[in-house]
Amino acid sequence: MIPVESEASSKDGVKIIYVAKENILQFLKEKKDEGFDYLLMITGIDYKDHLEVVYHLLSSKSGERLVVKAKTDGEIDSVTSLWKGANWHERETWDLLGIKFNGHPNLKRILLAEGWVGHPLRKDYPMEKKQYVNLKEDGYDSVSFEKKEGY
Amino acid sequence: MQDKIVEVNFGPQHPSTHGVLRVKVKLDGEVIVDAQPIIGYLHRNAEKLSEMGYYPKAQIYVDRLDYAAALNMELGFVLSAEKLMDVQVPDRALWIRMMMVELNRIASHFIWLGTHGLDMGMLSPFFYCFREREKVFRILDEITGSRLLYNYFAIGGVYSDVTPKSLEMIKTWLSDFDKNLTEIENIFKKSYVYVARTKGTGKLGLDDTISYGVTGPMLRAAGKKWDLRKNKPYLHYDQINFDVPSQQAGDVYARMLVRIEEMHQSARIVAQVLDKLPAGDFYNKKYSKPMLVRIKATGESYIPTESPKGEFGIYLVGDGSAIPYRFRIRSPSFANLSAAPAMLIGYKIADMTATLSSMDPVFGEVDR
Amino acid sequence: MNLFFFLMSILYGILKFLHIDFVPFASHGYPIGLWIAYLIVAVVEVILVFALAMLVVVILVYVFRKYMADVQNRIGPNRLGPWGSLQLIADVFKLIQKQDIIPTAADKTAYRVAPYLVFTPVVIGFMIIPFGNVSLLNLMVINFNYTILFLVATMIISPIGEIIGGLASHNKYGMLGALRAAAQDMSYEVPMLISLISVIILAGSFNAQDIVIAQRHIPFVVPEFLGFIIFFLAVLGKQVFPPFDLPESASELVSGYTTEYSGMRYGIFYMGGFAGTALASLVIATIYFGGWEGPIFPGTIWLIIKAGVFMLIFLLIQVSVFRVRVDQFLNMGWKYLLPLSIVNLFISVGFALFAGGVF
Amino acid sequence: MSDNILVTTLDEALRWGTGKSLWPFTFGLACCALEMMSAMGSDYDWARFGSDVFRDSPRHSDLMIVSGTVTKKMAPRVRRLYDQMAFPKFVISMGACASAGGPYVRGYSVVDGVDQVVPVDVYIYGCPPRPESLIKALKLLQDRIADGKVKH
Repeated sequence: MIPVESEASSKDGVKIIYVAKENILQFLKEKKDEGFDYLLMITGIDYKDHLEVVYHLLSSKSGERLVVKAKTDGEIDSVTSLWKGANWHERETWDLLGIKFNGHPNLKRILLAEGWVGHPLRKDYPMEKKQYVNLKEDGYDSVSFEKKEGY
Repeated sequence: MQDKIVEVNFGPQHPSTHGVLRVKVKLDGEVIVDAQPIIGYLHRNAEKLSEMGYYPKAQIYVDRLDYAAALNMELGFVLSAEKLMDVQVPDRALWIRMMMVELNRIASHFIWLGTHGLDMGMLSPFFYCFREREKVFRILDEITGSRLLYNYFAIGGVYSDVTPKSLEMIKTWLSDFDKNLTEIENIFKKSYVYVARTKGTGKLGLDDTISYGVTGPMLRAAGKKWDLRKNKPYLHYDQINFDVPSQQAGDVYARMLVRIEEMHQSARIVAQVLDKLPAGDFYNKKYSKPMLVRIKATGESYIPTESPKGEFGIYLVGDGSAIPYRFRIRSPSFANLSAAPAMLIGYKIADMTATLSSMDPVFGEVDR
Repeated sequence: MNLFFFLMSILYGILKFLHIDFVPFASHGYPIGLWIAYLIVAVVEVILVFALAMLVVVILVYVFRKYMADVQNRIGPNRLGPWGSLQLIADVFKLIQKQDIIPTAADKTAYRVAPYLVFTPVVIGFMIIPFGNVSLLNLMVINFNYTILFLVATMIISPIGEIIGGLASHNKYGMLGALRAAAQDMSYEVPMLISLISVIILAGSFNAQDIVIAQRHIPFVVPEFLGFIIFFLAVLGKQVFPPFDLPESASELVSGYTTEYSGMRYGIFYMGGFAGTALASLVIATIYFGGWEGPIFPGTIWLIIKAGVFMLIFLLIQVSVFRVRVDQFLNMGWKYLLPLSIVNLFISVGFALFAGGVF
Repeated sequence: MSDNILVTTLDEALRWGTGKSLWPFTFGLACCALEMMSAMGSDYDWARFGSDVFRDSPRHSDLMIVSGTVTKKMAPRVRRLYDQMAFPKFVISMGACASAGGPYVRGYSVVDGVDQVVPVDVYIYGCPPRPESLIKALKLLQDRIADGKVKH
């Protein structure tokens, strides 16, 4: 058994479990074996002093739901080995929140262009600093801070 | 041997990608050996913008997620927000919401059916579907005052009551809806070419479906009878009779059957709501809009709803202010689309268009 | 367009030179002055046939748009001219002034020639159709003993234009479209030819006019029903018509081999498709439904009626079928149509041997 | 225009042709694309104005309807598609997002107005505009082309 740091409940009555970030892969594996076979989403929350990764689980047998949270400072183990669907969710969390998933097969930006500076869902992301995407000759994106040809 | 493999980019502008999907496909002749969907061409920062304004303000961004079924999106948001802010909703509003959501589900599936026909190489069903969809839109237009994006559900009720005229419209529309839909679905079901092309195409087994987090009609087509309206009823779905269609095959044909049966069932739900619609307030008078922007909320909530594409919900985290601290959208199309490589590799180019359209991705929701 | 007329004249000159005779004035050993007169008449006839083809295309495009709109509960073009009949004129006016983009990576000569290769053979095909038999004058531009072979030869050229166009434009969609066109062409030509041979056996002639005359009692569709079905499907496949429009299928390969073409070059492809449909209907009416044979009305009207019915059937098919997948399509060609066409050949030989006198 | 086509100059005839036969490009971006499809559909049927041939390749089409939000990632692609179209070509910017960024204008990944990327001939307001607005815009564009006010 993996130790649970603390438990809480959300407003809609779903149990929230806090786990240490080192144990997250083991803990989720246990939960998956217990019947939580669905990974609905992975997301992150930026609490300014630390980041939190949130996993929403669902058991398709009983319909039970579970929220697993882990505090991190920007790095956590990837769960792509447990759920194939975790791939895109982790990429998105990396893209928008800058949480690095160790062991992810293809941790690249997914929604924003390759080469984007910063992670926009962080609370300290400078919104007034505009970035522009341009197309390079080979068809890949390049990001710059000033308008270039084409704009 | 390397020369035989051709890399083709389908999209971001391609007639059958339903928006701005780009699929990087490696082809060996006509056969797909590798397919990687590339998304993000419609990333409109809905989450960031929602975290910048008051709770009710986020609704305009929620509206524009799955623009084909905007009311379903709004429902996910208002349910979650009401839970977080402890807002009570009058009974009539709940019933109205249910009816509107089902109407919009039908409209959304009509878009899917029409464009699916287009992708399979036939133009006419597109027009028939849009003709039928316009009939739904006239009703929605009458009730909400808008055609596509409604901003109709409010935290604490709905913005306007259904009028007697609109109820009449729904009744006349219902009287021949099933007949019209059967006419259109027979174009598909009775076409030898369509059946031959779609049976066994784009297969996704149940294990893969669950592993990818695929929900909605695609899950039901893969053999699991899972519908949140039945399994975890919200609104008043537990007081209504309807069936959850499911198929075993998990291919494009099964998805077509499931979606079409869902449309019939939605019409059934609308008919029952018409009978059971209670009198009373449609809006909680305590929470007018100026009030709502003052409500401070803490904690977190996530109410899953069954949108036309699958499980949709909004994960709200409040920090004790009137602005959501974290606003995460669980979009079904995003998860469904991530399963695309598993459905495409090994099939032919022609199957790709069939499979992609059978997933029914809407890019406002995938890219958010 | 000049290039087109030029090519047509040269071709006609070659025909003359090979003593492939020119119908109304067939004679040998004529003086040079007469030769020039023939050439002038030939050019006039070519222009007439070209005008006819264009007229048919214009009518067909208009009917197609209106018919499709009607099937789809729409109105269709109705702003220009009476009932929108001038719409195609506006389209042509627009197309001729569109910029003619030639991609830098394209093979320029082949890219330029390809649309004409699609359109020209269709117009040449129009010359072989016997449009009627008014007293002594045959309404037929080319008439010699092997017109059906000549027709087949021209029909084979237009897919080559599609292939060249697709490959020359140096575009991946174009290339895929060209490959599909090649596969489609190969697998449907053979059944088409074999079912055509059955007709030739029954008629005992390679001449289109003789084939029409041979059907004066019973049209060939009666003994050759199987062959007619095969020929119909094969023509559908060869003319890149739905449900077999794989090389230019919009939802898969953007526009296939025409993807890179713009302006009038694309317009020629577009019109070539419709002209091909018209030609296919005329050919079917000629070799299976007795061409201009028919009571009361003049022959030309009969031919127009028969071909018109087939044009409408082609349009009806276009608005009411799903597209076939490539492998299914090729399977149909090789596994069903080819064996069936050979069976049909034997049937026809049987007819010719034992009931030859009837036809 | 159709009444006196025979007596006008060639130039006017060509303009008439261009204006009355605008083949739109099948180019859907976001929400507005659905309203664009509705305008195609049976109820609104803008084939009446000669725009029934929706072309899938940019080379064949004359009219680009920017239907929806243009994101930073998509903007260079929109430009490229515009460049691929053959002259004369026209652009309708449909809806608030395409015209000025719409509700997303404060965000980080949305271009505030497609006119930064491609030249626009007609703007339509609305979020999304109703199909009637799109037909109005089409008529407006046709009239302007016929009057020679649009030069491309």
